[in-house]
Amino acid sequence: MASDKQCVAMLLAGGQGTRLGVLTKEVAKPAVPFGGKYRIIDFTLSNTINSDIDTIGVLTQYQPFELNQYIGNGQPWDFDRLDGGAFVLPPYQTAKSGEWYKGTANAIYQNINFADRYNPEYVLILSGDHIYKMDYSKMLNSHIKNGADCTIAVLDVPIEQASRFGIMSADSNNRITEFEEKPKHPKSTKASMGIYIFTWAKLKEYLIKDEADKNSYNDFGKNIIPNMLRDGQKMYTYDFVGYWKDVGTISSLWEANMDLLDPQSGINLSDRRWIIYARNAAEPPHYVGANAKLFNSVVSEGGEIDGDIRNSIVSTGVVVEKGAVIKDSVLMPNCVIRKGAVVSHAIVGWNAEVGENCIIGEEQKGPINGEWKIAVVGPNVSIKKGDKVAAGEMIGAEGGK
Amino acid sequence: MASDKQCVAMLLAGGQGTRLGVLTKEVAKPAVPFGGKYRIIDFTLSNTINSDIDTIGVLTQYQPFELNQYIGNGQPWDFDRLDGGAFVLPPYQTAKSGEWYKGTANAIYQNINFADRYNPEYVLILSGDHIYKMDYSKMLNSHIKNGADCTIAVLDVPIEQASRFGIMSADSNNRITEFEEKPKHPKSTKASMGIYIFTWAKLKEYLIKDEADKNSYNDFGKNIIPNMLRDGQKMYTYDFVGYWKDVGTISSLWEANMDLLDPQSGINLSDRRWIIYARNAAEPPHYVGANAKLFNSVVSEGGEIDGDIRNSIVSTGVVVEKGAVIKDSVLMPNCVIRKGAVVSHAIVGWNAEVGENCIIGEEQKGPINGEWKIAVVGPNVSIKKGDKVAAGEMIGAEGGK
Amino acid sequence: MNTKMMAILFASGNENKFNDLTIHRTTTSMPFAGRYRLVDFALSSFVNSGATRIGIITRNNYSSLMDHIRMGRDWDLNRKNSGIAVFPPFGLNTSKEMYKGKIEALHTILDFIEKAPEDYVILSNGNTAANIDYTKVLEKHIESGADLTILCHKAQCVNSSKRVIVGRDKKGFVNDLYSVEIPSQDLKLVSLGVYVVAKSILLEWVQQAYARGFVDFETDILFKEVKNGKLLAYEITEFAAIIDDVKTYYAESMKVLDYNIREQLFGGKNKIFTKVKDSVPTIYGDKAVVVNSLIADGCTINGTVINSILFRNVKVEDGVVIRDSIVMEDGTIMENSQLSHVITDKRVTVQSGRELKGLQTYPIVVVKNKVV
Amino acid sequence: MNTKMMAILFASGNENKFNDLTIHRTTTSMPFAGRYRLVDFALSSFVNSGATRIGIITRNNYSSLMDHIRMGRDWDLNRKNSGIAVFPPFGLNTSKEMYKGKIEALHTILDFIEKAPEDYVILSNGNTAANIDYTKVLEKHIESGADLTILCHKAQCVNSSKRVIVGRDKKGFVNDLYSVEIPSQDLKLVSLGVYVVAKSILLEWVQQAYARGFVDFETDILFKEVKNGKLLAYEITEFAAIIDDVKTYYAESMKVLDYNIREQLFGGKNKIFTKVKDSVPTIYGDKAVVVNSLIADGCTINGTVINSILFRNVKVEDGVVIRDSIVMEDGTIMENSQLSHVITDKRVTVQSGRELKGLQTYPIVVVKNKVV
Repeated sequence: MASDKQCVAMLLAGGQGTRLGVLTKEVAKPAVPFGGKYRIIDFTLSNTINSDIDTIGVLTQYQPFELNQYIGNGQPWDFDRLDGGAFVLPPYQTAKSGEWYKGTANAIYQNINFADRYNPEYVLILSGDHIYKMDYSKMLNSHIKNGADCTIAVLDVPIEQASRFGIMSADSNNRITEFEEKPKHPKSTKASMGIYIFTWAKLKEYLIKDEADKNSYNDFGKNIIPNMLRDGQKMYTYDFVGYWKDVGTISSLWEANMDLLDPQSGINLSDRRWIIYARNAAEPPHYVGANAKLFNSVVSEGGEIDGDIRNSIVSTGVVVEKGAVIKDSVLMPNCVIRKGAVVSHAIVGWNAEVGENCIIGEEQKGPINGEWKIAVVGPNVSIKKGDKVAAGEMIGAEGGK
Repeated sequence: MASDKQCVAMLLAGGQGTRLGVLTKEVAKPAVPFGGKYRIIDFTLSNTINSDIDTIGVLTQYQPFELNQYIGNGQPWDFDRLDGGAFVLPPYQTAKSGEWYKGTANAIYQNINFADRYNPEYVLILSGDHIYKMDYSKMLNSHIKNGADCTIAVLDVPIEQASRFGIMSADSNNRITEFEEKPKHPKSTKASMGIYIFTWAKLKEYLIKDEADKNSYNDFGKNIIPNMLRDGQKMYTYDFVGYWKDVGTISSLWEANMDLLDPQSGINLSDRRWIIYARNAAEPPHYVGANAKLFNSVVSEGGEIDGDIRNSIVSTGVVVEKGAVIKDSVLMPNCVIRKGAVVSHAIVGWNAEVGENCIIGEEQKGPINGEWKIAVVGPNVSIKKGDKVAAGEMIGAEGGK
Repeated sequence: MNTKMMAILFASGNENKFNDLTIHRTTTSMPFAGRYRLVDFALSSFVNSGATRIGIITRNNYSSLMDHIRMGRDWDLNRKNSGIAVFPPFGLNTSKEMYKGKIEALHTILDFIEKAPEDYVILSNGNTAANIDYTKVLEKHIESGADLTILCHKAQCVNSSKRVIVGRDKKGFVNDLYSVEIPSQDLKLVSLGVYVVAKSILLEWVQQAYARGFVDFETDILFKEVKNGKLLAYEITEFAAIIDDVKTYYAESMKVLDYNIREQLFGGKNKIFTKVKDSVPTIYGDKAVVVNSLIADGCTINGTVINSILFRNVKVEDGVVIRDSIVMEDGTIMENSQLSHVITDKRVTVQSGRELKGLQTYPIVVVKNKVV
Repeated sequence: MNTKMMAILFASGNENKFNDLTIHRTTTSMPFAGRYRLVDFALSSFVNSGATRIGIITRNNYSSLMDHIRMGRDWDLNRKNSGIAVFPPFGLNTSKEMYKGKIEALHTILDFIEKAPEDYVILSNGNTAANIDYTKVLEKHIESGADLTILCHKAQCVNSSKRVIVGRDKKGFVNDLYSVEIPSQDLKLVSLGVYVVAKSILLEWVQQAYARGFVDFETDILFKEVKNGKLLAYEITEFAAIIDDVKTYYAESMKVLDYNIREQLFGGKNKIFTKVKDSVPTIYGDKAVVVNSLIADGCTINGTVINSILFRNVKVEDGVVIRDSIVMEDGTIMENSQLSHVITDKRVTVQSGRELKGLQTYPIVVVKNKVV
């Protein structure tokens, strides 16, 4: 029924994302707001369509409504195609069985029929919690040129960080010779970005084998990739150069937001040749009042800004009243910061309200063991007048504090 | 984020639909082809949009891909709205739990959050396996006018059939006084069509109570409706007059197709004021060859017809070769009937092939105990040259016979 | 009788009074309030009030309007059974003559109006900016038994454009209707040129008037209907602007800097939709000073902006001072230049160190694509 | 260099040779093969070959074309970064003059072509019907090192319209190019008026020719380029039709009754898309007799149809005999009437008992909306 597609993308939108705490209590990680007007998933969706891949399955078993509604008919990303488009795919039952996604490989396994409807030659496997701009069509060209069974996108990381990643060793032709998941003594600095292109027929073979193996974790990094390597399949690395950030923790999510304010960081969203699309909020321009001070900050539409804002991200529809001070912080959509409140090194969730004279977070000189102590006010939370949220503290909707 | 909707529709697309046998082996029942160019679900989707309700959740846990792909961005039914649209909703996991749909009420219960995003005043509950044209907005007006908590669409059925349905007794104002599921001695001929409008706040209350009751079947007919009635909630019937057919069995599916050929049946698809939409197949007009005979039949696009066709439904892309005879049958999309084959009182599934001189089904004088003995060739099945499929026999893809 | 409305929008206007701001566009597609076009207010009001069948009657310069509207997707109007129908200035392909007045224009689309299933029609000029809930207007219209309801608001007639003044009795029915072209400081009840009328009545009026060679809907139909006492005046108390020259354009634009006006236009549950452009959020640099201004997405600001409106993708460089001005989309204001009471059209570049200074009552206009 | 293509479609043609079939439309929007318009074949071929940035240059009568295309959704062309751009006959809003030839037309949209990221351009006339895989053409074009590739096919020049004849050497390069207007029965290699060319070369040729006041792309550019030996002839061996008068329209339409021709147009994996109309399947009644005919959706047939093409929603009543005819959308052929070698345009009604008879070489045309 559907016409054939050269390549279909499958986005592993993952589980609950517990490391983001209150932010992912009611939405899946890819739906978390980012950078003033985006959601995390906007980056992979935009990369995919900009790479001329017009069919993507978003695999999730956790809180799919927000994603379903956000993606909708796919129009904001140009995914409203006659044939193809963006689909949110929770688990389902077949005539024989039905089960939840056991691991990344099992999630793809359960959706073999989805991909097969488009009869693709290649499948692109993506993660939903990375901030980056990447032309997958170049990676696909490299995959085709190498006649590869599998191509893994890799990033050159500092050797001291290498043991946090899956590390590839490759020969001079980029053919992978060895793969180690989080090695203690890394042999290379080529870290897997969790972005794979597989020749679909080959991947299916391994998914089916993996599913039959009762001892398998059904995971790409732990099972599929090592198995293919052991069998001598043609596996290549593809070097990615540019900004890339995993935003799986509060600290890294905050850092990636701050990177938008740093022209040196390499994440330039203004490039009209590679637009990051987002669903539009139908808000008027933001208004800057008589008492506002804005310094090295990003402000999105619909805001009413009358406070002092420094080195911060102010999202759509945010209100910052007179006398409020926002420093090094991320204000998520439609939050309200009342008079005299001081917000520093903090993330304020969507629809949250920070009462008058509250003190949220405190000045941080730098990360401790790589982690910043960021204060987080959860979505829809109200912080009462004069209350304090300490550095690194997290306040959820159920009162908490 | 979403704007408020007065009414949101929830379509219970149901389970495997085992009574349709091989036809629902790989697709959910609502995705089964009907009437030459439609799928069963086209009727409810079109009714919904024609009734000015632009948001619908299609609840299924069985083979969602076909439905997902068929519905796509919703454009063929005008569901590609900025806000709202058509969503396929399999079960999912929350932070606390995750489980398959236990019953019709549980399916809605698990999707309370979906409806809540649109903050509806009313919710319309639909089934996915009925063929009919109905303006739900009139039913909604009646619900509002009555200040009802629940309105149930009813059809006047012959008293001898009444014991097959849920039967309502109502007072002169249409307020329901009694409800009996499949009563032996029906007190009324008002049969429930499985179409309900609830005031959403009230339904939520009962869904939550029902979920807490461990002995409940979590079913509308068995639990929710009787419970509400017992509590004296304001429940009304809404009289539907017109063509309506449940196509849950092979016999009734065949009958409903045949009804399209009978101007007296009351199902008129040509009315441009109430269009039944379907996803378009991009096929050229059908071609009628030099040896074709066509008598009282319906033929869709893309066909190549050179045989003798009487009282039959010929779907999109069907080939009927010279000398083949098709009587009182339904040829589903893209099936091929080879030379000299005789098909009578049969359904030939999509992409099936009936070889030369095969004999499929046989002439039926009428139904036996209300059931026609219809021969069924399953989707993608090939019947070898000269083979026979008996009346009432069903042939699946795994050889079977 | 069903209580649904369709809408007819007249996309014409006083193009000659805009100092070249409308050389490339109709009044209806004039940029307004930082990210909108005037047409967005009309279309959004229609859609939010459930009127999704919309005919737009164009006159000249309509390609910028067409480009903005496309198939109406941004207003959720890309519909199978309703949506937007654009009627070009020529009724027939073979005809090269444009229609003369609203009566003739309506007459050429009688078929479109007649076939529509809706029983009521909104008629609207394209030069108004307001967020109108027509469901309330229709309710009042039906309840009153009026033949036609005229939307109006209390306003001064500050410029010399033609305005229609409405007089009404205690019950709200129109007992006087006349046009003025003389500026005045008095607050008067002014017609917005927006009407709600039953389809059957509209069709009859237009057929009768056309048959008699009449041209102008206001003077030839409405003024004469006053005596029958069935025209209702419906006063809009929220913000509503009629924009028909540079002076009103500037004055009404600046009003949007007022919080209450913004609330009236954008604050309710009925949103104003516009063409989506996928801009990035605005970036404020180390030297930005911004006071009492409306700033759209995609700007980069490193200078001073006071009491002004910046549309999308405007670049304000170091040392720039912009006061009491409107800078439209893609403007670049280069280092150390100064603007005061200026309106720059789309893609204008003001070069380094330049100074442009207009007056409150006579703002300077810099035309599209100019480098000054 | 990227190997992607954009496309430019010239929606013009010999409107004066169609006996009123084109009074309401351009040749490009002529109905063809039961449910299509000619433009569907061009657009579908572009899209199926990955050319999703398409400029359509219109001349006159373009509103039926616009109505058909809308935003291109039915061809999957409602795209954010590419899709369909329609250029109206006037380059500038202020100008009222139409362009004179393809060179001037291309010159007015140089900016559009230049800004596009694609490196190759398909130029196509709007009067052809063929299902073309341009990816194969481009492959050949690049491999050969040609400046421009001319798509052509072997055909007779049966009518007196201008046709360009292509001579080629053993390697397939064009060594002769000339136009004829004299009918002939010989099979000749005829240009389809469809070209593939590198963007950089096209831009240079057009700029050079425009600067010298040249008008016609074929005679002023291509004919002169023959001597440089870098024009490649690419022969289409599948069905391709050039339609430029009633005679060719009728003859090429009837060819589609041949199974092999249908296979070449519709049988492959590249589908031809068209505007979706949500018709019901066709209903054959008790008295239908249909032989060797192409029948679109939505028809109701109770009479005899032989060697004919019925478009959508045609009604054929009792006792009717239709032979060797084409009945376009919404036609009603009433009881006992007889048609032979007739083409009826959209919404024609033939009343009971009437007989219309044309000739193979001179089919009768009944114009749109007529009741005869």
